[in-house]
Amino acid sequence: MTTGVEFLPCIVAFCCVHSAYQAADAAGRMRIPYPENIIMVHIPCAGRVDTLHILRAFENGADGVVILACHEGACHHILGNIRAKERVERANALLREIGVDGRRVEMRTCAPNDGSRFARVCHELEEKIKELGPSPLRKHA
Amino acid sequence: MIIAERKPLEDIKQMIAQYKKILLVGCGTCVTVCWAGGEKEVGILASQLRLAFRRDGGELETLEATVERQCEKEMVEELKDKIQQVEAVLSLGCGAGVQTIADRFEETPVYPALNTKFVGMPEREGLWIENCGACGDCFLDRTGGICPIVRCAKGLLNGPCGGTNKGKCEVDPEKDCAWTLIYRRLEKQGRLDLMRKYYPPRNFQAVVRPGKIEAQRV
Amino acid sequence: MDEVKIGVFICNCGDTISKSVDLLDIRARLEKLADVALVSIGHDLCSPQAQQAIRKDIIDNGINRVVIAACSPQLYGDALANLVEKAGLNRHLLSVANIREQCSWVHPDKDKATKKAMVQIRMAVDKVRLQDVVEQAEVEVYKDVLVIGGGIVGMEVAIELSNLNLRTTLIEKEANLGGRLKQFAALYPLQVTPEEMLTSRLKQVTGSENIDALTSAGLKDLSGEVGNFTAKIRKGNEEISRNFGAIILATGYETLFLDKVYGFELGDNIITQSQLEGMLKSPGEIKKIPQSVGFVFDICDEHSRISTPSTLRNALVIKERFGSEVYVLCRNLQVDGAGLEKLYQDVRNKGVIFFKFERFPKVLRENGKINIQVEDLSMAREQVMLSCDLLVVEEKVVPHQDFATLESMLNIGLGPRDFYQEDNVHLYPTSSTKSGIFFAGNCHQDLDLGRALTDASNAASEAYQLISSGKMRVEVERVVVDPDKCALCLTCLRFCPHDAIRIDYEKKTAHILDLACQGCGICAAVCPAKAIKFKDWSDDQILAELEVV
Amino acid sequence: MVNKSVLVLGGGIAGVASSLRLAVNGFKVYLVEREPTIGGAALFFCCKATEACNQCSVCLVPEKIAEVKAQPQISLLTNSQVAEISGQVGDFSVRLIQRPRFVDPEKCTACGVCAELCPSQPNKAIYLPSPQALPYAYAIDKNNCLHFNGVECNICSQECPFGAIDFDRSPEKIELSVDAIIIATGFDVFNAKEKGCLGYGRYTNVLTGLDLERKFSTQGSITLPSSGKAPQNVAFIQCVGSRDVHIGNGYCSQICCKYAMRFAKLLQYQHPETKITIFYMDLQTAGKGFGEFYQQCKETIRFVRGIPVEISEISPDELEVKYEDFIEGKVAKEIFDLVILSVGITPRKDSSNIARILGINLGEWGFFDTQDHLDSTETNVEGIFVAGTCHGPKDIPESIAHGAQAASKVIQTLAARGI
Repeated sequence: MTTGVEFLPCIVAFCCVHSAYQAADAAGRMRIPYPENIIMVHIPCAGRVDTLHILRAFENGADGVVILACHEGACHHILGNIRAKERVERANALLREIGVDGRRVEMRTCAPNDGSRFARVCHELEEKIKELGPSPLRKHA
Repeated sequence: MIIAERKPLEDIKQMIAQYKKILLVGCGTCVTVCWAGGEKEVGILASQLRLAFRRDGGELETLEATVERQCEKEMVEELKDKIQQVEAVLSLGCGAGVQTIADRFEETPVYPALNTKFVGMPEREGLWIENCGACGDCFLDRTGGICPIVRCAKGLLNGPCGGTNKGKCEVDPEKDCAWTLIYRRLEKQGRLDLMRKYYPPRNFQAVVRPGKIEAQRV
Repeated sequence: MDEVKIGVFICNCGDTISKSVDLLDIRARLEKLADVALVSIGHDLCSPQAQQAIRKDIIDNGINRVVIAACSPQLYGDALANLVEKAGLNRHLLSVANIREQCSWVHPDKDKATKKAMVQIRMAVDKVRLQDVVEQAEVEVYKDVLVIGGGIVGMEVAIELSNLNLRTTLIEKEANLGGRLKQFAALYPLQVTPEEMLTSRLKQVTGSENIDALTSAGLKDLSGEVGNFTAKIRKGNEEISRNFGAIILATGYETLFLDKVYGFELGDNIITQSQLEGMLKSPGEIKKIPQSVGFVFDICDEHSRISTPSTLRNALVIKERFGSEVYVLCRNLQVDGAGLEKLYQDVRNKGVIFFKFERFPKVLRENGKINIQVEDLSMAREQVMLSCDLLVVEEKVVPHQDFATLESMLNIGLGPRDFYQEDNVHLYPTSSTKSGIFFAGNCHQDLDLGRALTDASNAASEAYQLISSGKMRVEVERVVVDPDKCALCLTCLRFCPHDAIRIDYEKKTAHILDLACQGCGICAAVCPAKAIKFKDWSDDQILAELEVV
Repeated sequence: MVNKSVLVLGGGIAGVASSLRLAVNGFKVYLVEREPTIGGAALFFCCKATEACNQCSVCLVPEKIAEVKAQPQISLLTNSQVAEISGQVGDFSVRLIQRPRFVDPEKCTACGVCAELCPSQPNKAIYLPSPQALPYAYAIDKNNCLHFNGVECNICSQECPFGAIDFDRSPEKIELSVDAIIIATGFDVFNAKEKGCLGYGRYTNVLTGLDLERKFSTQGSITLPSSGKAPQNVAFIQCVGSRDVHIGNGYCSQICCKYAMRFAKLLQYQHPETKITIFYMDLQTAGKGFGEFYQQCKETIRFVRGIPVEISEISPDELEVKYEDFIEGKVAKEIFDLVILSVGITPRKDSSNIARILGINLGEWGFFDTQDHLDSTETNVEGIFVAGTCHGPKDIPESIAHGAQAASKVIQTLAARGI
């Protein structure tokens, strides 16, 4: 980048305790580094995340939001991850209405024992948000 | 139940563009049930508006409240304190709710955030279907409890029209033909003779607006 | 409410965390936060001495909310909750920030790691500040089990439960117990005959005081929840009402011949596996001993565990009993069951000839014979014409017709191919989506006999584990509905994956069943009136956590 | 609380399932594991999910292990082996030998300081057996450790912040008295070198399914061992060591078709352009939801009936696979850059030893035999049960189910005898 100050995106990750939270632990135990600017909010199931939570994360200054859920077909509550996906889609639509790139919200999956995938997903998310640049929804200084 | 749906954000934004601080009011009855104007939707819309203003370089302050029934004067009374703090009100109630707030707080502009669509019922979670036209002269006794006035695309009282195609409507093949449904229902009840009867057209112009009903004293 | 006093206890894990996280800086910043009454850094919080000290600190300082910043709660979460409880606080008034696995171990840059650890601990502080108390209680439950279906699996379930000293009501819609086992001609690769197996099981069922077997009976209605179901059972004209702690479904499967799909119709010399089994069972029905018999399966991508064993079994019976020529035609032999490969080899050694096809063979009827034209892949794609007196075809394995009724009565879901849906296929293979209802055998997936018996044993012991003590521990009102806000919209009811929500029409509110609730929070997320509060993950808490962004 | 105790021999997923079922019902369980961590073979397997879960069930292992940790009724005896057993149901005497770990799992917090400082090369002598290990503590590999190989090295024991390391430990004898015994000693993976014609161990780019598990679980992806590039044309060869009476394994291993297809899908998920061929005898596609998965696999994976007879290396990146093409009726040759041998399950090499100590029978192929074919867990010795793959091939969910079944039978047997 030419701007001098490197953009450090702030990403809120809602992490299901049945998968992503444990995967993050696994990544830790394997000492696989990943970006530290990913704020992990842990939740009992991806289905607990409300569209409102996603919007509020942006209000508070997040550049991107991700729900890290169990793989399709592996949810402990059968459809929690599918519900989360629906809400991500709604949040996408609400952001697009505002004129913001819907790609700032997404859902990704990982298994509880897959630390390397967790770290990889975090890197990919950071890269993506870096590409999109700072959120236009951040509070004005 | 009254089914409503949120207006496009652009419309809402334009209505409240000149304000810095508004109150969003939800209603705890019909529009909560149809996911359009309960406390949850108030929160989401408030958040989305704040973000939208910020996106455009401005800032919007919001207050939120949800009353039990917006169409009751007494119930909107509790908004008094909050309304004094804001420049305008955005109602997430049906049209009746908007008007009740507007009547009670005449000095404050009240805007509708919803479009009130129809009287209907849930088919499954998140899907509502219109099944009553509130026409004022119920016809359901003759049709096995299926209203042809709203559920037939042509509103026929003497159906089906001849365009029925395998039980689907010729106007919208996605929809069931109301008169096929009526036939099946009456057949089950052994009342097909009702289908033979001719019903003269209804004069909707004779309906007095606004409607008014006064119940007998209890 | 009393003044909130939060104590933050940070673990240095033997001075290793401070290598990558500036704990002193964090302590200084935490001490400035509202409601934080105490911040302490320990060498290793998992040691008994340190835990003693924490307990003392909590009591001495009047701490009423605890944050522990240490390793993953997966490791010591329970121990820490116990610690908090021993200090006289509710175990839910604790929040753990994972600054080891999820911070110091993965972020080598000290400044950045310190920043992240601070964020993590602040989130925990903000969360615990708003945490409500959740009490635990013990609830009495019925120790009786209802087993629906009196086939071999249902009997096995009842016998095992009886051995475990639980009383069982076994209901079977037919007049006799035994189900499909009654039709089998042999049970290869098992050495036992179906008659022996059936007799031994019947003896155990009838000989047990713990088992009440009701034949010609069916379930009429079910209400209640885990631990306390009330079932109305219809037997003849009688109606019996009984209470159960758990229910096990062992309703088995049906088979169906799909002529449209298979492209030919049944007849005198084209019969199904079950018809063949009937014939082998009552030899009088066989008018003429077939000189040659063909078996065909894999007709419609069934991937069934049932076709291969039944074909091998019946092929062997025919070979042994009549000495006929036997051909078996299929795409793939499903030999992934105990002893099946061996059985296949034995059957082959006995002279049964196998053809594996890529394309479905042509079946032609001619002069009372069935001619099958098949490509023999082992002979370089040569077309072979097989002439048979009898052709035995596979049937499709389908759920029972009455599945749908039971499903709606019990309010449990159907999964792929309309079999019952398990809660989480690999996690709880015998549990339904609804707490206290279990599946055994072929009603939820197709299993060979050995697997079905293992499944039966498992379902029985799951039920035993759940209710045998006569009590269940439960978290009381972990998820609550505010009756003032509830609009009775039924949204939660429709979304709950575990059927744990009822409408209380007297109180005009939705009501969460504590025993059945599994704590996913989906209801709290979907409630349009925001009437549902999940005390461990409330909206306020999640939004407060998001404030740190 | 029940005043009964059970010895579970083997801390793999089946043994863990047995232990949990017993412990929850109030039994005292001694879970004996030869390795320094419980979890068994599947602990080192990888998740095979793409976007969807493909139900390999590997993630159940850490989940179940976490339950063991929370269960005070289970005593873990790792690094331990059975030396002698006597007695009968209701009163077995067991003598175990516990090899020293040299790290006290009660004190170790797995902070990792020791491994950071350990000077052993190339592999650290002090290591965490697995990220999900239980006990969650480091262990010392005596063969690698300088201290045990004539060097004055005490770095780890000096630097451990918790004083958890003690080199002066010697093997301990443990005497137990138990009411029943469950054997869940698991399996060995077929040694692919026994099929010399397939070139395993000779050709760098011939790997086994087990190698794939290891690589994916540590690296998250796979590259060609020869060049480090992503594989482009991969062959899976099924039934290596299974359904083969000539080598004494006349049974289907039951897991290989499934793992091969899952790996194939995973490879294509990571690199959609990868070409994959699976050579098979019969595809084992039964199991809930697996038929549907196979249908999806057919869209992008080539299935060829027939097991190749020979592989030769043309160059490190080119393996020529010779197979009988049934469709064309001739011998065909094709070049792949990576060949995966889908090795199956075999009985453990020490199973005859265990059978001798316990006095139980071995079945035809060397797995532990059960007494009555109606009950797949009871051995010929009353009070001794088998669980999991030591009884015959099983996948993870089936091993769990079988483990729980064995536990249930223990409870029933002891109840029936009034013990």
